[in-house]
Amino acid sequence: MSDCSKLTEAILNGDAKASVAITKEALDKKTDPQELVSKYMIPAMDEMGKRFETGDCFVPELLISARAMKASLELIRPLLAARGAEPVGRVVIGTMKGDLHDIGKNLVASMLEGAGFEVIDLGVDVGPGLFIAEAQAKKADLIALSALLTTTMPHMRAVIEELKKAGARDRFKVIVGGAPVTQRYADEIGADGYSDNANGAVGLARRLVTA
Amino acid sequence: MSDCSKLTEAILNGDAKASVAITKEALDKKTDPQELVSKYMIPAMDEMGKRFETGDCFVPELLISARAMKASLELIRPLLAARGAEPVGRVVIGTMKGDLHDIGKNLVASMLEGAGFEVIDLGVDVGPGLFIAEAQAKKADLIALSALLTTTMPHMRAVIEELKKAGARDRFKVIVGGAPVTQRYADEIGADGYSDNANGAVGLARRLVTA
Amino acid sequence: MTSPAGAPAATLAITSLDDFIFGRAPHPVRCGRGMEIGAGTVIPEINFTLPPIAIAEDTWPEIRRQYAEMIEGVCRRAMELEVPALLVEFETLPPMTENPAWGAEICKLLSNTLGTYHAKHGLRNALRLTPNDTREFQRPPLLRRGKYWEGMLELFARAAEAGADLLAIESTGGKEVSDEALTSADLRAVVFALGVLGARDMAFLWKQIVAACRASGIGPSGDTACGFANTAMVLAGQKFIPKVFAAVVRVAAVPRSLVAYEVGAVGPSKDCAYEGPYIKAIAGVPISMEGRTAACAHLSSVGNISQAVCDCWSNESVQNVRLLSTNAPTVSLEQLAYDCRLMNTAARSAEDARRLRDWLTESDAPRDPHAWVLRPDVVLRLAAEIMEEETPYRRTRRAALAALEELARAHGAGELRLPPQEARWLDTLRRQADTLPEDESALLAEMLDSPAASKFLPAEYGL
Amino acid sequence: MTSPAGAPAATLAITSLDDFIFGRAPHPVRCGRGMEIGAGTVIPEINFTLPPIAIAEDTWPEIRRQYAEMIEGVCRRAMELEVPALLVEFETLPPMTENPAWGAEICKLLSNTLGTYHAKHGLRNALRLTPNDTREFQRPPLLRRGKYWEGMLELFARAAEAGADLLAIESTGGKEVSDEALTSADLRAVVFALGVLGARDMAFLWKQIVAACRASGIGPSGDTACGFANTAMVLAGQKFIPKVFAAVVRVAAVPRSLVAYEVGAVGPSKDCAYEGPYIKAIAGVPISMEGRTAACAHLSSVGNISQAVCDCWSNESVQNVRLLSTNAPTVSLEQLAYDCRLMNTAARSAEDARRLRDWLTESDAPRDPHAWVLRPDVVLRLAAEIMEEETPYRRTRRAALAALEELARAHGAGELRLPPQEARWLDTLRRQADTLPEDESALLAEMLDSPAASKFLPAEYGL
Ligand SMILES: [Zn+2]
Ligand SMILES: [Zn+2]
Ligand SMILES: [Zn+2]
Repeated sequence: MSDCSKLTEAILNGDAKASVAITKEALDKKTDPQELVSKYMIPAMDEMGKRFETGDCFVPELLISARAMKASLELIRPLLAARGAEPVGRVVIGTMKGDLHDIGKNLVASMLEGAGFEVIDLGVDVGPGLFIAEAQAKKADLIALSALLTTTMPHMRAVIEELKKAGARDRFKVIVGGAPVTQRYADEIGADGYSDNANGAVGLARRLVTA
Repeated sequence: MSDCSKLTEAILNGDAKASVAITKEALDKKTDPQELVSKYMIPAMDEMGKRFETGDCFVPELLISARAMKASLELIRPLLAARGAEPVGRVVIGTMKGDLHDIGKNLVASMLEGAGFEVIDLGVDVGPGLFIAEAQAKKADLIALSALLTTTMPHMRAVIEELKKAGARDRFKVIVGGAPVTQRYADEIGADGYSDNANGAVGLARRLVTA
Repeated sequence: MTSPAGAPAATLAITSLDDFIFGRAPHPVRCGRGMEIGAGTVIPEINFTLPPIAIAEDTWPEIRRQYAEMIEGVCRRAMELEVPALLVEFETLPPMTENPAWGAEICKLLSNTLGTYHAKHGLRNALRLTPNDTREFQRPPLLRRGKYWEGMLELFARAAEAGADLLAIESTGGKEVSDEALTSADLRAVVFALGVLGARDMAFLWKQIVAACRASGIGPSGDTACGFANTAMVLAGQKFIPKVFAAVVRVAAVPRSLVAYEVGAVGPSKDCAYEGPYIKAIAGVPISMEGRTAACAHLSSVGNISQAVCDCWSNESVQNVRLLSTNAPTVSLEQLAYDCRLMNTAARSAEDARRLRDWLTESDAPRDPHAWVLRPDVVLRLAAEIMEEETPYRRTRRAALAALEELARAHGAGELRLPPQEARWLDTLRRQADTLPEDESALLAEMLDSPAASKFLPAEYGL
Repeated sequence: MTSPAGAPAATLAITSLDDFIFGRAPHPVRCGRGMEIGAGTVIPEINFTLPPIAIAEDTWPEIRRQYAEMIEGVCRRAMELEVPALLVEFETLPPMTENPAWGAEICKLLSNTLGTYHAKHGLRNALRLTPNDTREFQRPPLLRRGKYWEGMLELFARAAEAGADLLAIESTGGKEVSDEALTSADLRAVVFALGVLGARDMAFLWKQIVAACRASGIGPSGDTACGFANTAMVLAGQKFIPKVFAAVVRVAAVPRSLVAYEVGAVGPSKDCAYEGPYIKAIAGVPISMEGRTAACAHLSSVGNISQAVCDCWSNESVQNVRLLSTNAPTVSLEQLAYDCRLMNTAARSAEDARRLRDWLTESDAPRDPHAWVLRPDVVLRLAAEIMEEETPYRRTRRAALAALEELARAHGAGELRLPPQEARWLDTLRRQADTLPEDESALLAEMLDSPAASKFLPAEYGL
């Protein structure tokens, strides 16, 4: 099993080729796929998250690590699925109706994928109906809403209100973010969580799906 | 009656001695006291208000004119009262509980007096209960609330709410002012009017008592 | 500040550091009611916007009330503070570009108040209308057709009638490729987005804007790399991407922004175009800049240096929220007015203007790579290098290479302080830049064969 | 700027215009964590406050959260912007002085964060605590007894334990007479309120503050004529009273403010003490000033000149409201930080510091009488005149006369522009001032026999 520690290293270095090779080899040796994920891959992404927090690395480095992790996960997921295992969580994400900004949303989506979430990205300018329909169709755990304009923030409240009307409010956790959004606004509209940065959003999503 | 136009001039010049002398003389000649007020005194204060608006005079000049007017009014009021005539209106005024500022409030009070209102000044740091009790006791038409601190603004809402509880909301017009107060805040708490300056407050009070 | 090394190319409108100062541009712009920009006086430019509110039929009266309150407060204070002139920017909100009648209505409202203040109080002023580039509402964007494009065209055409004196835009062609390139620090894709896609869209879009302005007698003012280099700057400010990368993106954005002026824009550039000093040096047009006064809109690492050679000085944008004193737009106006007073007082002597410029420069430059590339001497040097090339792509590539070299030099010489995690990116980026082909078509072919190809429609760029 | 005419009196701490610059005071103040004020570097001073919220048990957690958010945002940005040091002022809200435990709790919260940022990130800083002068809650005020006075005393005593490094106040003794005198432009009553009542209360109050500070090892910093001269300035800004009157009140407020330093205050003066330059010239203590950066708290006609000789540069106060970028306190901090950068860059050469000072001065002075009396050369001249007198009353009277003469001279010489409705007040005020008795007891007797006598309690002034 000592070879598997190289998997951690490959992900830290963002070396997708090495990550995939080591994963293949480990699976060939019948290593438990769940163990690969929880013991070697998630800790690698946690370490990258820490480096990012302290300013020792940047998002581009986070992203290539996440891509390496994702490449390995593509080998592992079918095995987990065959066992009936689920991803860490499933997230429907998008930018609010009327809002053209997607950098923040894309960042959160990538980092959630890197953390083992299945991400359904609805893009920009998404109306409340589509968020809810997709969340129901894909059996999502979380709905993640992004707004970069103060004028589109009110649509966040609309999503939560529509969920209530549909009697589906407690089937999904709703998290919100974006430059003009604040914790207070999140509380006011009854969202389940708020983060002011992409890395924080991943921690938030994890806490909410395990809560 | 041409002598009475000197009354207007005396008030414009803030010459209380002259104003009183002319008033006495006119009353001795049995001039109608109501006519003295409406034809010569109020127009003088209106002219001063206009000069103030255009920046051609300042509050100190307004105040000495108001004092001249008041001195004449003191001769006239008993005559009007004997006839059963009422003042233009009766105002209870004060600064909100917790608020130490009274310059703005004093200014409004003086200018209301100059415009012929009877003013009951409750001073600073006044709680909602006192505003309502005094307004009821003195049969006021208007309650004028002043706040200079954002932290004491919420007491304005309290006055209106207490009035409602006491079933007396429609017996008084409530007007609000002070640096942090806005038209929107006035609308929000259901006040009858707002002005951002003392001169405007007089016009507002007039409109409300004649409405 | 020493003079730039080497002789600047003859193509620059400003070749001497002595002539590169605030308030004065080689080609001043007359506009609006008695206003001249770049003729020796720095002019405040104010931009304000709504607090959170839905834009709809039923909120429209409140929206009108808000704009009326903002323009009245700003004009009154501008008059009281005796500003030399006032430039007001009305940046529409997206629904006002999609529905041009709404945008035109607010524009007219603002223009009427400005007209009154000029007639009654002699306040010189002009109104700049900035419609949104709504084309990026759909991905991949349609840049030359479709409802968004038509809404924009209509608002351009109605601008003059609605009382605008200047037309501007924050255009976005190429942003669909740049966005992801920025978060990945993919310099290759950024250069492609700016130098190949962005530059082509600018040429197309600005020919239309210039035609619309000429038809109606108003001024085609300017554009910005906001969607590209400001996005990078903000991401770097949040420590998401390296600051040195954002600084290189800034310089690489110059050739794209320049296209607007090559096809007829006359300035002032948009306030948020921090590449403005390059534009002024190359094209000679007056520029609008923002810095510490725009902290209400975004924090900045170039709060002082951005002012060094500005012709208009702006707050970027502020919402109509209430502060202890009064509404935030009036507060912003006051801050801009006092800053302009100081600059214009110093500018009574050209030598003093240069002194103030140099203090503004020195106060920021050693601390931050983005500030470093805005140093007036660096600007003249890099602008000259950029203009040695002929095409937007080759200029963009050259800009990236020259910026990287300058940053490495300044860091090596101890003039620019960089923490180690920043410094190591200079090498990473240099390796990326060195592989950029000299030939544009080679990069295009490569990109069309990459995953980025799914993000844009070549035909929308005439490709 | 030319040198002041006539030799300044020997009693001034600063006698030469050359030595009268920002960032440097004859008697610097060391305080807090590694901070020195007036030793050559201008330091940003930030003050923030709550948005509208009731202060009560049930809102207390939210209030704590707000202050924690504000201090964290401010410290982080101060660190990122590499400020030379950071002075934070915590001005309590009245319920926090009436209930000193509340004031102390917030003070401690702020101090803890400041301590952390110093220990972890090396951010030099200090915390100034400014309790309210709640004595004016009742009229006529009890100044030396009663529950308000006791609450203040308790907060003074707890300041050090609560983490304050400096203690300040905006004291109000005499305001009960001054308020009406201001709206009536009654210079006689203003001089009485400042020179007779105010000065006596200052001596009493500041002996207590100095004693409390000495007992606990913190710094007795300063006071302000906020309740007097700023009230006048704001009323004049709203065109309620003549600007020339407010300018005279400013100079007349100097002797009262000076008393604090005569009985042991060491500076920095309070930011809103626009008479600060006089205090610096006379007492040599460092001063805090506010100007265009305080537009969030009130608009101003002295936005630049107020900065000319400051040692700390402040925003006065800003509420914790959200702007497009981030919370308003962080925005204010950023603006202060960049302004200080510019000043400190210029101050690398004393000659350049004087240049910047003079531009700041010239940019405002000719437009406004309040600005005029803040001209460094005028300050030195009038300060010398004031200090020719021995008692606070005689100094106050002299200050009013000297200010009137200077304004009339400057207006007559065409150096100061005044509209006619302002200019005619110079004569009106001069006639008032000329009748001020030389003998304080004559004025006192007169006032005790006037309607003003009902407003104050002589015993509370030791009369
Ligand atoms: Zn922009
Ligand atoms: Zn903008
Ligand atoms: Zn104050």
